[in-house]
Amino acid sequence: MSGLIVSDLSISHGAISAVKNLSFSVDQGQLAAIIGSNGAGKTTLLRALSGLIPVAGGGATWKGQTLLGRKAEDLVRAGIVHVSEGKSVIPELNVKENLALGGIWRKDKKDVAAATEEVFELFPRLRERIEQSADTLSGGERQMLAIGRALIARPELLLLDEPSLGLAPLIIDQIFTAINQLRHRLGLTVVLVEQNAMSALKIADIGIIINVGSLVTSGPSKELLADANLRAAYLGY
Amino acid sequence: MLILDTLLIGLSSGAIYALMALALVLVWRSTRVVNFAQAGQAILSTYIGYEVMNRTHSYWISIPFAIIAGGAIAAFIDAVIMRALAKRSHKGSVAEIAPVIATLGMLGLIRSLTGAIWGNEYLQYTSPVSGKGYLIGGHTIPFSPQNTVIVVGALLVMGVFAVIFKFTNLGLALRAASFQPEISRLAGIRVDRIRTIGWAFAGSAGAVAGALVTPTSYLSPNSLDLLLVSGFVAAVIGGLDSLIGAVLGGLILGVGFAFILQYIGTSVTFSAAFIILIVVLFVRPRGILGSKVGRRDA
Amino acid sequence: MLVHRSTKRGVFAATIAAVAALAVSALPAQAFTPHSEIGVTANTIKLGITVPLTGSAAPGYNKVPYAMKAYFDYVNDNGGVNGRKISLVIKDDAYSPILAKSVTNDLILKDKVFALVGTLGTANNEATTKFVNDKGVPRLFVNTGYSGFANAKKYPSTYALFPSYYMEAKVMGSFLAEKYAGHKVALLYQDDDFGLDALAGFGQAGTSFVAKIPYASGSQVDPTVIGKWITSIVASGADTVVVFGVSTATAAALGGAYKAGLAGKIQWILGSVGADPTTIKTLAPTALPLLNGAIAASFLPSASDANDEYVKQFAEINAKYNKGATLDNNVLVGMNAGMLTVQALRAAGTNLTRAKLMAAIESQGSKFASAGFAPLGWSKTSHVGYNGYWFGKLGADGSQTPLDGAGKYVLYTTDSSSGAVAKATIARPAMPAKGLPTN
Amino acid sequence: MRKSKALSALTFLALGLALLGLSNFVDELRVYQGAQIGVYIIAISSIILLTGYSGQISLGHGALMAIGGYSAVLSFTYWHLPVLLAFTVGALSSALAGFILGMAAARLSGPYLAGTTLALAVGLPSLANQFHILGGEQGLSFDIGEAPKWIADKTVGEFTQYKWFFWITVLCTLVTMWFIKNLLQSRYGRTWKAVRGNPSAAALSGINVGRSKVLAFTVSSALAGLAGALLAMLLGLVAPMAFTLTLSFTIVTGAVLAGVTNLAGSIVGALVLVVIPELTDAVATHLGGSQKITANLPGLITSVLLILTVIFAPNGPQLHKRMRASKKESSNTIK
Repeated sequence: MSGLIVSDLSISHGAISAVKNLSFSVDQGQLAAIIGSNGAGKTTLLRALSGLIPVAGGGATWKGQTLLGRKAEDLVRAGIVHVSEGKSVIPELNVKENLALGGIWRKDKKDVAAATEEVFELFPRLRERIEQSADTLSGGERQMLAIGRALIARPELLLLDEPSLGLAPLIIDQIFTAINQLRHRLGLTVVLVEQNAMSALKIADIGIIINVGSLVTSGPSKELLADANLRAAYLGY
Repeated sequence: MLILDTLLIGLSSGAIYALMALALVLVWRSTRVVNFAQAGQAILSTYIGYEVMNRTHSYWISIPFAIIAGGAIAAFIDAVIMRALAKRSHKGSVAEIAPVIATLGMLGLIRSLTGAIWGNEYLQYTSPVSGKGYLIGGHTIPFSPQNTVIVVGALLVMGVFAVIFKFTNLGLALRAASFQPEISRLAGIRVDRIRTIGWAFAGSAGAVAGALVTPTSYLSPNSLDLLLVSGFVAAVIGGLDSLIGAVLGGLILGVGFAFILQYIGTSVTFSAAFIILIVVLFVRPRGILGSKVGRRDA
Repeated sequence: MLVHRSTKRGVFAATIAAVAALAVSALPAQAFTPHSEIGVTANTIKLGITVPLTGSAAPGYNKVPYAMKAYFDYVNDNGGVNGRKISLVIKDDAYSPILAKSVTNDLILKDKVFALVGTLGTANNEATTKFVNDKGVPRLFVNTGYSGFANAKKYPSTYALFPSYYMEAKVMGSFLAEKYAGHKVALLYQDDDFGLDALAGFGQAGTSFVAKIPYASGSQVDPTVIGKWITSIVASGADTVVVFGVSTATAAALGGAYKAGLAGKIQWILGSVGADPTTIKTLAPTALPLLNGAIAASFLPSASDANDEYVKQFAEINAKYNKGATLDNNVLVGMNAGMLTVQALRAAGTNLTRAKLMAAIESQGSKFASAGFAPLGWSKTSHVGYNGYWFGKLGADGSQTPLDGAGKYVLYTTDSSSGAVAKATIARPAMPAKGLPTN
Repeated sequence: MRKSKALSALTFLALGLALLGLSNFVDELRVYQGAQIGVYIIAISSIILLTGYSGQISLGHGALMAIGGYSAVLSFTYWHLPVLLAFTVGALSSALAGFILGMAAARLSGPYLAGTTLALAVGLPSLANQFHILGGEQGLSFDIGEAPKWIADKTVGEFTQYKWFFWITVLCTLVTMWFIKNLLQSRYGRTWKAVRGNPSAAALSGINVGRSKVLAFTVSSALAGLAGALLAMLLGLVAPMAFTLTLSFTIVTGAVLAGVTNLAGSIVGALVLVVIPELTDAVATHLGGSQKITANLPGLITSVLLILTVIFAPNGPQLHKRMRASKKESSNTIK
């Protein structure tokens, strides 16, 4: 079943082209890991897919509908939710308010309450810290809060940018386990951008490796993990 | 007696500064812009209130019209000018002063516009509430029913917006959008629209200020000029982010000003606000209620 | 490297821009007038005036130039001056000396006016003095009462019209001594040359005050400042208050006194600058009960005096030529200066030059017909205009009646130094027929 | 590097001589306006240095100009200093005030700094009322006299006082521009750029960010002081009314019109400030209409222009060009 299809996509920052003729596809329900070193264009790609920046050329569709030229806030309403890099929470607000933001635009308030409850079950620590302001949370808790807020929007396609950034290995494991559980339970399609290739590919169905804005290769994550050349060149171990 | 009178003078003019400071804080909270056009917008909405009063012969009926007009003017400025500005000059060293310049330009534009329409004459926008001080034990105190209206107005504006910010989704969206516009967009908030609403709120608050304050003097394209500076100073004293701070800042400025004039002399009139501001900022560089990240104290 | 290259480009751009700037500058400002005197042709005379048309000082005063222009238009429609029509270039200085300086440059160098008439403001006139002197441009009937401008040595081409603030204070001092001996008098004054001129005058007259309250110009709109005035007045125990301020300050003082419940408890005595009842009425309607019964100094007849021949004639011209402006003291000031200007131009003869204009004022000016009750003092050695005031009681309707009853004007005259104050009766030249001078 | 320095020195010299020469052939009004432009160039440069190069904001430069103006006039009148020395005193006094203000500014962030400088612009000039020696509201007059005979005799036509003003202003402006240009190429200039670009990175690389900002404020104030002294010369007086809030706003406006990161743009900004009122006045007179409209039309047009500029060319026309150029260069390096 066709989910996310990116074809021939190019994105530029001024005169610098950050993503060049990139093509890949992710089926519905799949978890795709996009792997690449710092500056490979991963974040730029996600920002374009979620409507934050314009593209220079090419196409991107979700379930047959184009993603391009639409506003970020409209894409959220269409089920495409982006958790941006660096603990996407609002430090000036408390935990409760940060979560409330995720469902602020939704009409079905009953379901918002239900979704919030689910988030608390998934991340019990958030319930403990509910009145605390977000800037007092630890890095892992912030990441939980950011993902939790995204879930309250009841996404179909979740775009996660570097959830492991700056976290301790133990916390990374927790977060990744949670992501894996989630997508199985909710049938989410997830695009996970990561530098931490091993952890990501372990839970991913497919892997997409990019370098300096261009596709290096893509395929089932097990195959990628098995390819010794790739491991040496891009996966970093 | 003199001390008490001076205090009352300070409180009644402080309430006026507070109202203007509230409007500035509202714009700052929703868009991180210091709106120098605020006094001008308040003038324009008051002129509209004046026109309504001329037709309906009622001060009270004119106030809601002025408030709506104030909101509409502000929303227009944000949607047409500030939005274009944010798109085009969000980066670089101009980013910080571009909004300042744009709002200064708006101030000039509104002044010239009101001058071109209504002339530079002084007009009367009068309140039926008496401006004569209360008589207490044979002594007329320098605090009148109209001053009471102004103080109540300031507290009401502060209260209404504190409730909106603290307890409603709209308030939550306003705060989120001002602190982290991009994350807010990714949470599904229509940030552009929310900012415009924030401006409209501020415009309405400014309109309340104009409508309540003008009856104590008169209406002309320049009649709220003094409030431009004192309102801003009051807002800065209060910490820019806090509604309570704006009111406190206004009162501190008013009372401080009154005491300086009474006990130091009138020759420091224009320097007094500067002196008070320096003293406050020396002790608290972010104002009395401004905190490091500009938090949610309503 | 990058830094270096861009600065070089910057210098280049700067050079181009600077040369372009001068190229623009080099364009001639205006074609040269083929007459022997600047601003005069066979059938036109060009005059200029600077006044605040915008900004906080504009209200009231912005009526003066248009009233003057209305009078000139009236004269032009009746044949002009020696066959020449008068045009008046009006420039807004927003009451800023910087702007006054640059618009005066425009008037003299670009518009090439023959003379300046009725330029307003003490500091503004000061700022342009050096240039006006250097160019020898006549500056007639300046709209300020600062005594300095009557100094013919320092301001050789400037002619004062209003009695000075110094004279006013002296006259008021002797009036107070005569009618309010034993009263406790407080003084509210503007803290600049306007007020200081008056303070010096009161000092000369030996007037003593129970309180002297200065205010900074522009601060009179602040409620805190007004509050301070009133507490000071009450604290001093004054029963009589003299106000030497602009209209907005007078209105603010009266309004503040009303709010403090002082109505009927204080006798107000208002200096001429801020005593236009029409303006005060618009500024502070609540002050009306206090205005009623206040005493004001004046040198022109009251605009409400429909029996005065000057007021009557000016009202007629105003109705026809001034687009429905209400007749008030500011309109009178504008028309009166206009009429004096026409007489000065006529007196200078058909071969009009700046030197002849100034000579004409010095030799014949004291005989010109004008609405003012005091005589005009222009001579070879003095550039003093009017030198006296009468005192009238204001009514709630904005009228001003002499203290001894309608039509019974008593004039107090004096000078800007140690001379005595004398009481005189009014001896004013008659209004020329139809308001058209025939001198 | 040395060769180019000599070259640009020559450019400045040639420019100066060309301007002085031209002054003999243009209308007196234009000469005065030329001097006005010079004053604005210096004042705008002071803002550009502060905002464009060091990332600080000031709405109170009018007050610093007042300090410069008053000090110059006082030292000229009471110490009988030669004019140029009096101007130097003005610049130095203003620099001292700027140093103190800069220390305070280093503690304050954006809007708080804007608020403080705004209050300063309103509060400081009227302090003149406090001290008798400053002449109160009326101010002090300032007449530098006519040009020396040995200069006046060697030029074409009448050597008016305005022409003398122009010559002095041209001299001061060129010296100032030369000074700033070299300053920006020096260590300090590079430091400011680093701080503006990324304060935390600059701090990490060992730059004392606070000191760098205070220095920028001090230099900027010195320039404002010089501009204030020159303005006092043009006006022939110093008075609180000459240094209003409007003046502070005007020069910030000029800096924005100039493109606030572009020193050469200050010429454009200054030119616009002088030309616009003239043009709008002409338009207003031409269109006629009621006095309400003619009186307010210039303000209306200027405001609209200001808003349009800040929206459509916030960095001034020059910077767009440079940005394009630098983009090209940076894309080259990536390849």
